[in-house]
Amino acid sequence: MNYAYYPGCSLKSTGRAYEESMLSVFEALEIPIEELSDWNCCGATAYMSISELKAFALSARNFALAEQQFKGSNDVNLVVPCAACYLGLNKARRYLAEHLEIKETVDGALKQAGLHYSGHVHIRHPLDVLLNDIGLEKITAAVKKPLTGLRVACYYGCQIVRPYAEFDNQHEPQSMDKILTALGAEVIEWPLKTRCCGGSLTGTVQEVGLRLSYILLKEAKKRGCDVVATACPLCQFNLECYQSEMLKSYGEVINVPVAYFTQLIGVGLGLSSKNLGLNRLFTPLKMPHPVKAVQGGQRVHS
Amino acid sequence: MSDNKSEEKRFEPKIVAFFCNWCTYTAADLAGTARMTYSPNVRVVRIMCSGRLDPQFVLAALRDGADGVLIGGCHPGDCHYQEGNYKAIRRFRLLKKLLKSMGIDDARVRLEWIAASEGDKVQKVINEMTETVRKLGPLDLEPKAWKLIRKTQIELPKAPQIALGGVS
Amino acid sequence: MEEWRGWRKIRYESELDPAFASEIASIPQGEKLFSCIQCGTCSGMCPISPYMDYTPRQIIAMIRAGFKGDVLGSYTTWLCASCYSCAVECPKDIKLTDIMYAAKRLAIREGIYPKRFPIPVLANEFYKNVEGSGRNSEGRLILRLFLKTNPFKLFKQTSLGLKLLMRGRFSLKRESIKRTDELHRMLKVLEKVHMVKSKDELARMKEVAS
Amino acid sequence: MSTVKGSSNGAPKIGVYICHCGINISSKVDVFKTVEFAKNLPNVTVSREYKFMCSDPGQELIQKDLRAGLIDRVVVASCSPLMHEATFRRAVAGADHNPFLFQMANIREHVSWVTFDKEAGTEKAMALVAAAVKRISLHIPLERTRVSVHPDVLIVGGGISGIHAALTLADSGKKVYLVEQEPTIGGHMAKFDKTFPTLDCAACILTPKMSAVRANPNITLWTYSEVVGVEGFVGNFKIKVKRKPRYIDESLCVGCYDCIDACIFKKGNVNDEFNVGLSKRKPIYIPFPQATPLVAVIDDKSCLEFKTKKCKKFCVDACERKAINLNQTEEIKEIEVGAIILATGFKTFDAHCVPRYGYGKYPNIYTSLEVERMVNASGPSGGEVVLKNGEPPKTVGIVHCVGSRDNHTNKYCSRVCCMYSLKLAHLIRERTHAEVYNFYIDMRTPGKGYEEFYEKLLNENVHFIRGRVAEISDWTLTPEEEGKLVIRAEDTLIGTVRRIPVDMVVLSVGMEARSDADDVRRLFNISCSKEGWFLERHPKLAPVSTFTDGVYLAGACQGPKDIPDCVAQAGAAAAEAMALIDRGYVELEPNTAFINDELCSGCKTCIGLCPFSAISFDNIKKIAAINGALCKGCGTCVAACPSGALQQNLFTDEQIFSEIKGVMSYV
Repeated sequence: MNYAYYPGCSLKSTGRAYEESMLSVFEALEIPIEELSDWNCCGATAYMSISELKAFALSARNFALAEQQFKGSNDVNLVVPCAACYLGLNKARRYLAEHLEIKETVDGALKQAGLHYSGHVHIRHPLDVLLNDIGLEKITAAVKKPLTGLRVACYYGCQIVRPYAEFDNQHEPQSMDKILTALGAEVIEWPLKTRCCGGSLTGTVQEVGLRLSYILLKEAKKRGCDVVATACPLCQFNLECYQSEMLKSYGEVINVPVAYFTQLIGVGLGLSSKNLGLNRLFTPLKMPHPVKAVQGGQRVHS
Repeated sequence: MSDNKSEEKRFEPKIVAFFCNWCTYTAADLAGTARMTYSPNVRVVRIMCSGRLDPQFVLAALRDGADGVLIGGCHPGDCHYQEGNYKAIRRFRLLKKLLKSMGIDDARVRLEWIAASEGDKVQKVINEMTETVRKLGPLDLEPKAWKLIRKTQIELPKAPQIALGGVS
Repeated sequence: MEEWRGWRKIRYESELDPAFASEIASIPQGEKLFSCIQCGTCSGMCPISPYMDYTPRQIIAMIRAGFKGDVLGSYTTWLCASCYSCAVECPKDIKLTDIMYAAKRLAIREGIYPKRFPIPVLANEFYKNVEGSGRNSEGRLILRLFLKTNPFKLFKQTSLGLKLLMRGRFSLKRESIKRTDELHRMLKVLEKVHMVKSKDELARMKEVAS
Repeated sequence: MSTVKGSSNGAPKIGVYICHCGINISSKVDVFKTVEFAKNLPNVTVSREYKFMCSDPGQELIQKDLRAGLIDRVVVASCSPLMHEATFRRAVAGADHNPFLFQMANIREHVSWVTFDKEAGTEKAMALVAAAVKRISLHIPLERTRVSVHPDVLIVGGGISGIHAALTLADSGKKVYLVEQEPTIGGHMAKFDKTFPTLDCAACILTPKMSAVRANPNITLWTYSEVVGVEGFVGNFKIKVKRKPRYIDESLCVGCYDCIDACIFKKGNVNDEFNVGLSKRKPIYIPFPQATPLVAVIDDKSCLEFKTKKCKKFCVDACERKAINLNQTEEIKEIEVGAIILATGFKTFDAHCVPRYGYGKYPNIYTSLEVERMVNASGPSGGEVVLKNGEPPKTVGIVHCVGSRDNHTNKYCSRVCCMYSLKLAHLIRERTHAEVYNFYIDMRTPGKGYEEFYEKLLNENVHFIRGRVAEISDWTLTPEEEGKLVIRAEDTLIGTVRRIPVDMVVLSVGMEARSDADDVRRLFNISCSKEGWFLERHPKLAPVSTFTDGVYLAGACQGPKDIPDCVAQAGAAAAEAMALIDRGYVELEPNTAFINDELCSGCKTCIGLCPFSAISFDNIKKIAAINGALCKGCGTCVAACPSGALQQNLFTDEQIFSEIKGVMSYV
């Protein structure tokens, strides 16, 4: 199966490390993936608050392009790492499928652009692909430097599991936990896996956004995690980049590294920190020393 | 109340329904008590059990001008008479074949299992059925089908049933 | 605590808009808002409700009652970060997040929204941004946002900006797709259409009307 | 308005009566137009309308015309035949005419209540009237056959409903079989401590009834047993009951506990069903001290002897009366009864299904049933309300509507939770003096003394927060939340979200249909509502009857109910059964199949089809023969008869053909 890659705007700027690490991980696991050419904004959150229909149209253009670019395969798997894009595109896909009247209007718009979407695009999150298409065995087998002793707080955020629990449990998501455990990490039990980080509020109404991120980090830290693993560029940005602000506002030193789950996988697969964009992190990722190599990266869970 | 303004001219199909007394007819009553409005095109004939449904009835309905026929019985395993609905489904399959051979679109006859508590299903099925048949348009039997159907009275529907005797 | 500004809490029927509810309800599955039992699960699940002027539950009640001005003018709808925790836990399957969106769009269309509040401004900027080039240039977006709302804040953010810059995570370059013309033609068609009403919704409204 | 016209001799004289049903029908059907239409149908001599045909004056209209000889057949267009067919047949019979020269057209449930516009409604009504008129001309006088009713009654389920029904019937001298699948009767009520709103002790009012069951010579009590077969019909059911082996001879055991003390397991090693898993029991046990019958039972799934065959069997030696018989095997009892009462009860909602409430994840989150046991003096903690660490809680949160009023679990309100939550709040406060918070959506206390009880609680400084709990978790924001469970909910009356730290949470779980409800209903050939509750014949007028004559419902198997309602319904069901038995006979619908001997070719097609083996083959005449008593009138054989020799009374081919022609006569 070959995959189309939809970066979305963030993975080209603030979230570059996400793109770099994901692509290197896919390469290391020999998963063919190809960027969607001339993709456009998915029309998520902020845009949707102005015009839902246009938002759907924007998504639809991406779908149409994907079908064009991957004529060969009748079903296109569009890999979307950004949570906001994942939801935005997914929502559009569903609405186009379920509401004929919307589909018709959007089709009309696409025609203007000489495009057509016939409904054969699937929105896939890297977590989904890695766990369900590739599978834990293949990943475990590829482990070079198991994350033994690394205590990870898996943070899914909201938009990859809600509102459509496509590949994971809405209340108790497990996919990231499973993958990172397979890499030898020790995932901590915490109840805020899917609680909102504040999204764009940190940029707009900072006092609110900051508070939400702070609550997450505070709890994760209290439960003794070495790193918070995220699956969304905005979550990563909020949790990582405002820690100094938190110090100012709440007088609490957080200083917890916040990495993309793909970066952690990359470390486990022994990829170079440059290819994983680790150098882009504010708080460097410290591995517990010494890392004992364990066969297959499997590790008795404590 | 499915569609918009241009209702005046649209084709109103005539549909005869055979509902079993214990499940589907009761469900239809329930739909009533719950005031679930649905399209008025269906007229219900009550039979005690879907097992009583003689394919002749369906053909007769079509001959007498029905554009479609709906049959409702208890869910498999729920039959008030233990297994009448299984007999019904067997006859129904044969009936569909027969209709095909007569050049009648078999979407014009539909068999549904509707339990006494499924008033909403009665509403749904009747609305769907009406739409389906409306799309198919009025039933005009080809001459040959006409001949058949007249004769049917005596021979044709019996044919599948003899086959049936053995099955149960 | 804000000082008393002599506001009047009472609402006269003449001040309400009876059509408001069905207007909002006309989005796909919007009609579900009529089955709200005011249990407050949405507000309880919502991580942001503590900062809202009306809790999500109150918004539903106000929509039903026709408090159009109050809803469209409220901060609540804009503060919603669309994390969907309300929607998935609602015992009556009310898609509250979508209702918030509907309210936001209406507010923009009718120009009734907290004007100097950064969120709608961001939304507008983002919108223009994408309309123009088909992509969002994060750097420029943030810049514009601060200039429009609170230029002073910009300086507070410089250190963060620099940090990002050094790590190659920030640029003011204008991102754009190649075939923008194609995009513009496409979006132009949709200029007029605001909200697509679902078929069953139309049917429902007809029945209610008659 | 009415019309009377003479009719040519010999031809049937049909009277058509259209009912307005107040405005229920007339609002969507032009009654007068329909009367006009009916008047012009063939053989119709009288065509009238009336506000309420089912009322006495309405029925008299019909009877007058019959007596006056204006008509000899009757068509009433009103509600569903399932509603009033019997009524009008009685009316016709009352005027010395055969009740089966009557046909009903259902223009309420099937027309006025489901049709949007009046024109369409009227047209549909006319079609149905036309059909009835066409059909009635082909009706012939029929006689009902009488079958005697067996005087015994089967009651399934030994909870408070089954117990009360059994005692009521037994006191009236009826012989009752009470079948319970658990080793003891008592059901859920036996687990409760106090009962709302009077707070009298459940055991004190239940156990006397339980021993009364044991003592009553008219009651045959079969515990640890299940009904496995039901045949026959109203008045004459043949029942098969499976008696599971309890490996103890009931007639010998005196419930002395010696065997239990002697068991090789010194401590209990199996989750105790009666204490809903809060304590352990041994493989050989007596569910609880007041168990009825007070007889031990061996659970062969956990008994060492049955698992390994290597047990020292101390229990056997310990029993002086030699009551233990490890070779006991399951036994099938066959009985005949005239009536059946189902009182199979309910199950409580599984709190695991609401993950955000953390049941099973955090300790000290209990379901209401667990707390019922906890506050019960005979319970696992001897009546003490304690946390897992043995400490009494300082703050307790009671969460209402768990698994009720929620599209994701059960849409309906479970009716009892508000009241028992109030009761538990009171008991917990009484035992521990803890601060108790009730989280409710709406406080529902409709019942004698219920609202008063609510007010009492309001005055006991119990906290009431109107808001459905969003989440219960152990993540904390403030120092005082540390180490506590935090309940998050909006206080909707204040419009603010609150976080309330508590030591213990009680989840007020709703009532659900038992998981085996579907099998049971199939076994007894009745219907279930969407939620799985057994379906009553009519929600208001026949709440304890089912669509299967002779099968009645009592208690929570029909829907969520509290104890008083269960008892009331049990009484009602018993009365219905008594009425049936004391009448002594049932009249069967004459809609049975019959054979036209001349036409029968003897192909035997029908014989294999009849599920009731009512058709046999007459080897002399070489044709099929029908046993009218066995025929239930499904008509399957009729539909299959190749030679048209078989016909069904009230549903002959001709009658149905004419009905079809009728409904097709669109105007």
